[in-house]
Amino acid sequence: MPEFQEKCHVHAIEQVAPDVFQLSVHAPRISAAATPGQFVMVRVGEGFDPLLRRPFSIHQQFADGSLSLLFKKIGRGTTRLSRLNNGDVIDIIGPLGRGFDLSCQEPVGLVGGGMGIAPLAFLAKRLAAGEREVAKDYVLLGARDRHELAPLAAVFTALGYQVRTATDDGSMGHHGFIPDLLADIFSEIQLVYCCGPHPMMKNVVNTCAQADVLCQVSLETHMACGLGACLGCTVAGRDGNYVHVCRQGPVFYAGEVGWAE
Amino acid sequence: MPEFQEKCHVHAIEQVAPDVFQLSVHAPRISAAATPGQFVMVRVGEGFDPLLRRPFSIHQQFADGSLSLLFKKIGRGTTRLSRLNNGDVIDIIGPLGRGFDLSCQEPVGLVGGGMGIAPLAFLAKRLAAGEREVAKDYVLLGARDRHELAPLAAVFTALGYQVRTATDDGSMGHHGFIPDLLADIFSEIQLVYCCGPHPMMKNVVNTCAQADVLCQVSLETHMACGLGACLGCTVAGRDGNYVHVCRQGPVFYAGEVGWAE
Amino acid sequence: MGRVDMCEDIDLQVRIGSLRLRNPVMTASGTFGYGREFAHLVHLQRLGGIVVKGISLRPRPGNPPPRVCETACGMLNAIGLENVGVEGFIAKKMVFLQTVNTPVVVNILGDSVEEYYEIAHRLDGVDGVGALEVNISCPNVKKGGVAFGTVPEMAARVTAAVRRATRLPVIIKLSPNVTDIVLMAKAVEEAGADAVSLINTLIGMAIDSRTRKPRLANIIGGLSGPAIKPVALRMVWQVASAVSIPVIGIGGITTAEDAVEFLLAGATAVEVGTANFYDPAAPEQIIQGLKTYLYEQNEQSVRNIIGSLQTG
Amino acid sequence: MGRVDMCEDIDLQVRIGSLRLRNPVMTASGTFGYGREFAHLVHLQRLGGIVVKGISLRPRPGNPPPRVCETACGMLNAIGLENVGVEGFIAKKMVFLQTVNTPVVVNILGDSVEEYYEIAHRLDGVDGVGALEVNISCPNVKKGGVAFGTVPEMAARVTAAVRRATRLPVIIKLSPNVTDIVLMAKAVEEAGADAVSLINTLIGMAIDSRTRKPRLANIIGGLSGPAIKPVALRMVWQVASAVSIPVIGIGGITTAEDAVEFLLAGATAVEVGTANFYDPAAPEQIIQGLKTYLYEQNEQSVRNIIGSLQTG
Ligand SMILES: Cc1cc2nc3c(=O)[nH]c(=O)nc-3n(C[C@H](O)[C@H](O)[C@H](O)COP(=O)(O)OP(=O)(O)OC[C@H]3O[C@@H](n4cnc5c(N)ncnc54)[C@H](O)[C@@H]3O)c2cc1C
Ligand SMILES: Cc1cc2nc3c(=O)[nH]c(=O)nc-3n(C[C@H](O)[C@H](O)[C@H](O)COP(=O)(O)OP(=O)(O)OC[C@H]3O[C@@H](n4cnc5c(N)ncnc54)[C@H](O)[C@@H]3O)c2cc1C
Ligand SMILES: Cc1cc2nc3c(=O)[nH]c(=O)nc-3n(C[C@H](O)[C@H](O)[C@H](O)COP(=O)(O)O)c2cc1C
Ligand SMILES: Cc1cc2nc3c(=O)[nH]c(=O)nc-3n(C[C@H](O)[C@H](O)[C@H](O)COP(=O)(O)O)c2cc1C
Ligand code: FES
Ligand code: FES
Repeated sequence: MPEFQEKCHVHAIEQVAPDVFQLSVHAPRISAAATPGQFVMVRVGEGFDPLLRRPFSIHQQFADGSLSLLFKKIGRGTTRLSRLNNGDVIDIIGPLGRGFDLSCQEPVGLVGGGMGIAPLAFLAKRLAAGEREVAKDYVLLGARDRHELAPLAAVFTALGYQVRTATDDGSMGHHGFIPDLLADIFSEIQLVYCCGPHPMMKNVVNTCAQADVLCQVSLETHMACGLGACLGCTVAGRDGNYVHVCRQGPVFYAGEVGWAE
Repeated sequence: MPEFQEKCHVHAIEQVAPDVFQLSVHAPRISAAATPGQFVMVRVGEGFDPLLRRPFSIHQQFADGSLSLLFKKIGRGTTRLSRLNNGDVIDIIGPLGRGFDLSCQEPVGLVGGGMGIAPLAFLAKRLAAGEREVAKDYVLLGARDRHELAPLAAVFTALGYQVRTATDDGSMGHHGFIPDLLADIFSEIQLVYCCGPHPMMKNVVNTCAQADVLCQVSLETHMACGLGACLGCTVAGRDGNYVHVCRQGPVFYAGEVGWAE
Repeated sequence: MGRVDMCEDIDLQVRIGSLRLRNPVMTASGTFGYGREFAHLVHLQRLGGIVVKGISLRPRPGNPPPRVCETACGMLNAIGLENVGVEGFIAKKMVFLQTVNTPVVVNILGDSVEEYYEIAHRLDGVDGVGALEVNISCPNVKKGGVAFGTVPEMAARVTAAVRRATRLPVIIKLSPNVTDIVLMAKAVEEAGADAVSLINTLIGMAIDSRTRKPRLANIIGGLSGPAIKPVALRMVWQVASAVSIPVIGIGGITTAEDAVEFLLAGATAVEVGTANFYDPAAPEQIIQGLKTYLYEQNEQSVRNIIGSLQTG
Repeated sequence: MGRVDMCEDIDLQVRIGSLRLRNPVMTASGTFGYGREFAHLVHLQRLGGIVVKGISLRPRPGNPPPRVCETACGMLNAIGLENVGVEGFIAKKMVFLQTVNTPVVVNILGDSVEEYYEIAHRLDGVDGVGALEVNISCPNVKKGGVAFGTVPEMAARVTAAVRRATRLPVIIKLSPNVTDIVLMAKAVEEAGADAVSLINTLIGMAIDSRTRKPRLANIIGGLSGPAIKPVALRMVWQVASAVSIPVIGIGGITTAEDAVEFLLAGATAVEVGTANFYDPAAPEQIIQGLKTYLYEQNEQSVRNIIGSLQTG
């Protein structure tokens, strides 16, 4: 699969919620090759501190050669990214990794928490572009509060999905966690696409397993290269082996990886 | 002598010539305490790369609590500084070091080359603010070309000084070096204040020595602290000893330091 | 004739023992996978050489995660020498590398002198293998886990064993975690090494203050990246001044100027490591930058600048 | 009660032998002059302790310039131990320090065991001197210039001599340029050290590619700053796990989190070095940040977190 290192111009950078930013860049080759669930490695700044690139899922992909990332400011790298201005140039490598398996034609659930919603937007758009009836699919989204969730939920509603939401503070949708909403839809779907904080994904994976619904998860782990070279991005596989998230993932079927504490 | 560490707001940042910038900041305590020839240590950026502060002479000082620096973009630190925007905050320590000895009441010459002109502007203003007749003083300024020199020369002309210029390319004033112009004025002055590239200062110092004119020079050397703590900023003193530029200087009488190759 | 053309006339060839490199810029072990990982991003055939991830006799799973963390201008890794083993390497990884017209250096590691011998022996004669680089920073299990690379006699013994096992050029990769690296370099030179490469990573550690846990599951790991460049350069200079075999410089090299510093200090070639992670374009940019540097310095050949540091 | 008040109740006191510190944050030798240099910028009386620039028996002029250069997240220095000599120190520098209500640790150095003895003896009983920190990274001129700090027996001999010479607490400052720092720490513990501090600088080098000259007149110099923190932390953890005397952590400490990492690894106190240059506010910010950290971690005393790293 093709991969590119592109110096990209920033098209737009918008703060969509407190600490959450959407960054759009012109990256024609990466954009053209990307599939939902894949990620990019972004260089933050020019000096050697911070040193490593940061991994981000592709949030949206556009036919004009641009793509966008959705990220939360949590540390030094994301703080630098949040300060970018239109016209600035950033160095991005992608598209990387194995994205979602899109072969399921039956109704599916897209389940995302927090920034885990980022890759689901690209996924939702790609699914909607196909033959399927997305009105039969479900999108379950959770976040801290309505400020964070509302703008994201709108993306999916606009595509025609049935969207259900949950917030930690109850300011939008269900007051509580996403997995609480899963049981309701299990009878109507065959597969769950899931991305979010690890405890939530674990919960979703368990719930799916009990209901015998297939589940694809997109994992996060610390990455030095994103290219399969450093072997730093391991997580436990199913039977005591290790898998490399950047090449074998970031999307896995739940059964491919270990979920022990 | 008081010294302060201030988080300063950038008032203005202007490109005054190719690669030359004037940075104005609000630094009320540093500004109030500063005397001509003193310098500040500026932190460039937040991370640890680049790590050390950069030394810059105080170029202008204003009664409203601001001061300005004049710098040339030559490396990583100055490149970062050149990208500052109005309203950005930078961390500055100053005023540091021993400035010019202002006790001479006779006519003097201010001799500056390149960025060495920076401290002379502050000096010229302070001298002009005293009892003296600056119309009897001389200002000799040299730079690469008229783009770099013209805006700087204007500062001194406005203060009433007799300004003579030289440029490397002959685009303004004498086509050649500043020391060439010195002989003409030796009969009329008692002291030279000099700041510029080392070879030029050495030349000026020698010329002054031959003419028996006193000379104060402002030296540059690599500095880690600017505070007299690291002992990194040594240059050879008169008789095989070392002097510390940041505390004993940056301004010295020519005879206090060694001028050997 | 334009400047770019002038640059193209510049001779970048160097030799490490009998191994000829079209230019002195290789990629360092463990930072470039088995080459293929970078095939989309790098013109592999432009590199001076590719040093592959360290290979052991049998496959190794490596350490539990987390395995990497970022530090100031550097990173720590405790991969734990995960690799496919020498048979897996020959069967699965070498096949691709044989299609690339660039010298392949196989980095090898072992738990015992015998193991080093066996791997070296197995790789001898494998098509496309240009040299062996012997990682002696590994613990000697028979000597209570003391690293081979910290005791001159142990390092010499590994060197002699590998030397006997193969006709390939043998590069011994030195550990910087020693009091006197010159002693180590001399010991392996005497034991028959064709070249030395240095430095491997410095041993370091990082802690998450909030959880009070080490950031690496292995607690300690190897520090690499620009942070260690000054230490690497010092050691390369010391070693190059003391041995007569070629020295390969490694440690924090990102730019052509970095590479030049190592060449001036006496390195015949360099390996680019961690930089491949944050900038895969680095090795090719270094090669181009070397030409520009040599052109500006009025030198026809890179060999003219090797060891030409002015210390007078 | 507000959070700031809560923080004020937290106990930061630690002891290094018989030396009591109001908090564990000192300034490192050679990076804080003789204290006075920072008097306008720092509340000296808030510091845990001030370690002064290394003092020798007679004044030393130091090395020719250039003496410092910047590296990635660090700096190199080759000051050459310029100092006013022990008599000059007592006459000119101690006078000011006596007016500051903060423990003063005098860092000492010598060319021979005898010289260390003499300086230590001279400082014994000088008003205001709280402890001696013995820099053993210096060359032993009688042993062909091998650094005292790289040979356990030599380090032990210096320690024993200083121990005999003074009733002050004796802190031996270890060099990181060794294969096994635990060996060194144990040797000086056995020889009577009250504490060890580590690390001193790593030996490094930098070259100006354009001029082909070393960036330091001395060619090699000491690497310090955030770049070396992982190495320092690893060594502190190893040493603290192996000795029973207090360990003082040094190396790249800039923030409260950095200091906490060293405390968790087993350091009883820390010294802030190069950070004083780029941010003189660092030591005071660390002291404040330590309180906030302890408050958030629900700890009453800093002593509770010393060595509390979770490695299980
Ligand atoms: C495949 C993948 C896709 C991701 N997609 C998104 C996304 O779409 N939106 C988003 O906001 N975040 C995403 N993340 C997480 C994102 O990479 C981290 O938030 C980011 O690296 C934090 O960098 P920092 O410098 O701000 O944080 P710091 O904590 O200062 O970073 C220190 C180091 O830790 C690493 N790190 C810290 N947190 C994480 C994390 N959660 N996952 C991986 N590495 C981490 C950093 O990369 C860096 O090397 C993704 C992670 C992965 C692996
Ligand atoms: C007392 C004093 C006053 C100065 N006043 C001015 C001024 O008014 N305007 C101006 O343009 N420049 C001035 N300089 C020079 C200025 O400090 C350097 O140009 C600047 O530090 C370069 O930083 P850099 O990161 O861009 O360059 P780099 O070369 O990337 O810097 C690398 C390191 O070398 C040091 N360095 C590089 N060049 C010099 C130099 N010429 N002098 C001292 N250190 C250097 C830097 O501080 C840094 O530590 C002054 C220097 C001193 C000592
Ligand atoms: C993730 C990682 C894995 C490494 N694996 C190996 C290895 O298998 N064998 C080896 O000899 N060196 C290994 N190294 C060390 C590098 O080859 C190199 O010596 C070191 O990183 C210093 O160079 P750098 O600063 O350019 O990275 C590894 C380094 C890193 C960062
Ligand atoms: C400019 C400079 C001078 C130093 N002088 C001494 C010294 O005289 N004696 C000593 O024991 N250590 C000296 N050191 C070492 C520091 O005390 C400290 O051990 C080292 O810099 C690591 O800490 P840091 O990374 O916080 O700077 C010096 C360090 C620097 C940067
Ligand atoms: S991030 Fe380097 S191998 Fe996966
Ligand atoms: S710059 Fe540190 S003592 Fe002068």
